[in-house]
Amino acid sequence: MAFLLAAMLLLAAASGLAVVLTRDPRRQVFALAGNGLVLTLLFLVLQAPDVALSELAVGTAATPLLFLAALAAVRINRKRDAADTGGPE
Amino acid sequence: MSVLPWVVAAWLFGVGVYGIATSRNYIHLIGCLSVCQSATYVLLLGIGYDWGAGPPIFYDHPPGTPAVDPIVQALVLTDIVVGATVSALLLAMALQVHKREGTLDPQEIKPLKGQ
Amino acid sequence: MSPKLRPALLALAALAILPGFWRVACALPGFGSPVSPYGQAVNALLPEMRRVSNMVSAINFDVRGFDTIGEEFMLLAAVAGTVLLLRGGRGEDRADAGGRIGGRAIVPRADAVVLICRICGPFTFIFGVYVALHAMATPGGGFQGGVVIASSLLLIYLGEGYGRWRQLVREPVLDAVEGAGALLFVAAGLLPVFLGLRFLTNVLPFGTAKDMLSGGLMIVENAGVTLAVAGGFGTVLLEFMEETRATTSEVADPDDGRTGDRA
Amino acid sequence: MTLLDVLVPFPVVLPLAVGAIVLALGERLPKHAPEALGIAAALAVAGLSAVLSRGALDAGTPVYWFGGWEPRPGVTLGIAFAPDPASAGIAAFIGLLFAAALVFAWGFFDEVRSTFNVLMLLFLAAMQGFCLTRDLFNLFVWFEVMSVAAYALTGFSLKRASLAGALNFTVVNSLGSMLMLAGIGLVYARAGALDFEAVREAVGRAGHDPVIVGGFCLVSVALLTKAAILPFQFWLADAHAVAPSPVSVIFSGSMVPIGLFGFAKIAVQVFPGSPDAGSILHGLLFGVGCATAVVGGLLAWSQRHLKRLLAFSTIGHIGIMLTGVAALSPVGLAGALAYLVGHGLVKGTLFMLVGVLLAEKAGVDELNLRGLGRDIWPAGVLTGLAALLLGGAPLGLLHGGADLVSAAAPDGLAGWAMHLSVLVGTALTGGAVLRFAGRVYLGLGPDPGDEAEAPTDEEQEKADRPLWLMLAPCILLLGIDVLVPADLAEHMAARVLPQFAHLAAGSVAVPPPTGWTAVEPWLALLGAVAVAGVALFRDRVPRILPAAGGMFKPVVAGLNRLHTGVINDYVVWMALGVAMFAAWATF
Repeated sequence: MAFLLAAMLLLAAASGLAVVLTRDPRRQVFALAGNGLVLTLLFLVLQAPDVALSELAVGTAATPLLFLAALAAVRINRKRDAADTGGPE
Repeated sequence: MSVLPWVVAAWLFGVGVYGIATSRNYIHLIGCLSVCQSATYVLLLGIGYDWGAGPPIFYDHPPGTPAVDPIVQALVLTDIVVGATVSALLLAMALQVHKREGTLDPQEIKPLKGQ
Repeated sequence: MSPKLRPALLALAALAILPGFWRVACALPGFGSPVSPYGQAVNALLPEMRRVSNMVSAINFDVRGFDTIGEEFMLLAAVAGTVLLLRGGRGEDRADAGGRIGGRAIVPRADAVVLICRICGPFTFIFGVYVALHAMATPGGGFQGGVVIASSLLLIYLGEGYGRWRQLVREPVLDAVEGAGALLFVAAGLLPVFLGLRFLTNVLPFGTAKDMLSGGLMIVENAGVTLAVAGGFGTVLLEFMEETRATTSEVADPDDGRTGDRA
Repeated sequence: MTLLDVLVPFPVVLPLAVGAIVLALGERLPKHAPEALGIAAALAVAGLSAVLSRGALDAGTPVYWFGGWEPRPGVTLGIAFAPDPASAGIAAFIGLLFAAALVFAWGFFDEVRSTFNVLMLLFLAAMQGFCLTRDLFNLFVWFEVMSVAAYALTGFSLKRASLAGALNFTVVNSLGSMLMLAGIGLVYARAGALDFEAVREAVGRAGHDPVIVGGFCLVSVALLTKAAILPFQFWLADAHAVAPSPVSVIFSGSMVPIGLFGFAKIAVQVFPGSPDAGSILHGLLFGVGCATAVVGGLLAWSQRHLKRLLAFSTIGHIGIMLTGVAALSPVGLAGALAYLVGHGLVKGTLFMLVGVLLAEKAGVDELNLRGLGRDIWPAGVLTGLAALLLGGAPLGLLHGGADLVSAAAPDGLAGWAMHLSVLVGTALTGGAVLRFAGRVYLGLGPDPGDEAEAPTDEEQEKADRPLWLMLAPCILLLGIDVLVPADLAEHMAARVLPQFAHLAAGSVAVPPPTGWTAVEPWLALLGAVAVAGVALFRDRVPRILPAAGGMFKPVVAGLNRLHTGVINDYVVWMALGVAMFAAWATF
């Protein structure tokens, strides 16, 4: 149990670092979802199934979805601007 | 092992702050902020953990079985809502900034002209 | 501040914080040996007092139910804020087409995707309701269930396309569901006040442990949270999806040569 | 259960319920119904809290356990509200300020209909909960609700400046909230409780304990970030300068000050037993308060954008309040609380007057508006009066508070440092507003000619609102501040504070006035008038005066340059601020 816990904690630390170091937001979304998944598992090991379920719904699904929607909207804006100014950005 | 969770929590917060301080894209920055937020989850759940105790749900185990601290879990549930709501608000702001300014770089979007 | 100075100052700050952090870390009760009399008292007293088996739900809806009211209204504030910040569009000037990216048309959905979404959508919805309903006995509850229900609305979007989705999922309805959920929670708190008791006192019969309908007033509060979260997250998802739509003016533009999204 | 007990949850529950109803009915309500409901709810909340405050004064502080979860032997289970006279009094003042701001905003937000009113109602409820609660995590919850509503309101106008300001505000304050939660976690790890009373006992038992000190530092950082104390103040000017005026009224008048109020409450109700927390408060934060007062004054003085000017002046005044709290004397604490209310009344008025300019003249830039305010002279009269009050005029509640803060100054060098920084902060902020009023409403000062364009975007707020409707709440707030006799603050200090700070009744004695207390307000006022006069009549005063002022220019310019508006920088400053706490606590 101790080994599993330590491994999950270190994995959480690493996946948090990965989110920060993934500077391209489009890739970062996946790092973020991965981080959410790691945290979900960590919370399960920490005997917190309620929190794990929340993190699964919010951290792994809802929040990354919002990020994806925001990124899509940003790309559409960019396209629109490019059309307005008559050239790519 | 006995200090590992605290170290991990501090690490997550520190790494997130480093990401925010060096970020050149607001959407990336919001992702870093949620890393900081996850530090508080780890800290709180770590505080309530008990070796050898089960989850604080007495469905399969009868009441009286050793269980971890349910208070911190309730706090973390609220905390997760906080994280999600703040992320949604920030993303909405970032979107609008991009619509108006065509950029997401915090160093180009300033409250005052000519700063 | 120059880009190089920032990490340097951060490192300096970290250096100054480190000794203090280490002292705190060493002084904290070692990991895995909690001392909280509060948590142990809840574990010892609540199953008997409230006949529920999920202690986290018992705390969220009864012992510290007042926090959860605050949490619900925090969500309400965030949703109102997102609506305020993303105002505009909301279906009025949104075209039926998706915005296109870099001249690339969005590929029409395959029939298989539609089929999968049509099957998964209702299933997800029911799963959300299930998670919400079993709050008192097993892990889960109104919050988690509400988020899952809101996500199932998104599957309708993927399956049915934008036009149908807008017909099915309407903003005023979501607002009403969200507001009504929050009101239900407040009403649950006020009921005991009319009976001369403290706000949020659990006055309904507790039922039997491990039963779906155990916990008395908590069931009502849980239902309120489910509605508020489903309505709230639904609105936020809707608002963000709106942002990814092209505007009517763009589609009307003949040069825009629309293809793609067949919705 | 007495009738008073029944009322305790309603300052929070009432606006929440009205907010949910407005949201659920949405567009189905008649046109002005959300606004009318909002004003009615705010007034009702002000009345309820005032009744609670009065009742607690007569019958002792009631403790209201939600859900009937009274403490059991050895363990506190539930959440309690404890509306002591001071907390409920502050809550009543907040209700009044909201009512005034909502009247001022009548017709402002037609564009977004009910959404604005829903947010304001939740904002109000959250502040009430924040003031009345007796539970650490419940405090955090209301703190967060307050923040979330504030973040969204800041970005309302969707212009570049307001979105950038809102982003900075949100990121900095969210980081603060996370630190607060971490701090609460540390306290919980040691005390095993969240109720103020229970934690206070545990803190007293723990003595010198790094965990408790760490928790105190983290919670303090969050509250002082909200209160915009150096070096956590960077977000404030960006956010206040761009929020819609009715929202700025609430921000400067109540949100920022109650950050400090929350800090004071935590310090005296939760951590009085920790010697290390006391040393941080009395040592580090005393100095930080003095520095904040001076820096806020200098920065306010150097602005030409009135909203930014007022924003920085708020920082200066919060610094003065912090010195009152950090003096660790009941008198100083009482002074800070009276100052908080007086400052909120005056500053709220000033932000409404800014709104009048934005609606009528489409701008708030001092140089661009020179002489243009003559036709709305009633606003000019009110601005001048508010400037004098801010500058220390010995009149009303604000002055009463300042007097008590000054009376709490410690002996020796530290005391003189405090007097001097309070004096400088007061004179500079009052002088800056006075200068603005002279230039805009009287057309004084040299003609700037075609001087560089204003450094901000074009801004205008909804114009077709009647002037009298906007000025009426200004007159009300300013009138309350002026008409409160100055000795009321003293009187209240003795009666209200014991329940707030857990002191024996009658133990708060206000020291007799010294020569200095009689002179100080006049000195500050003289300074304010002189500072404004030198700026406006540069050509007609002896050359030496503007030259002497010019010596500070590099310092002020340097301070202004630090406010880059870039969130990356602000986060670094925040980390340095935390490091400052850590270093003080460790070494």
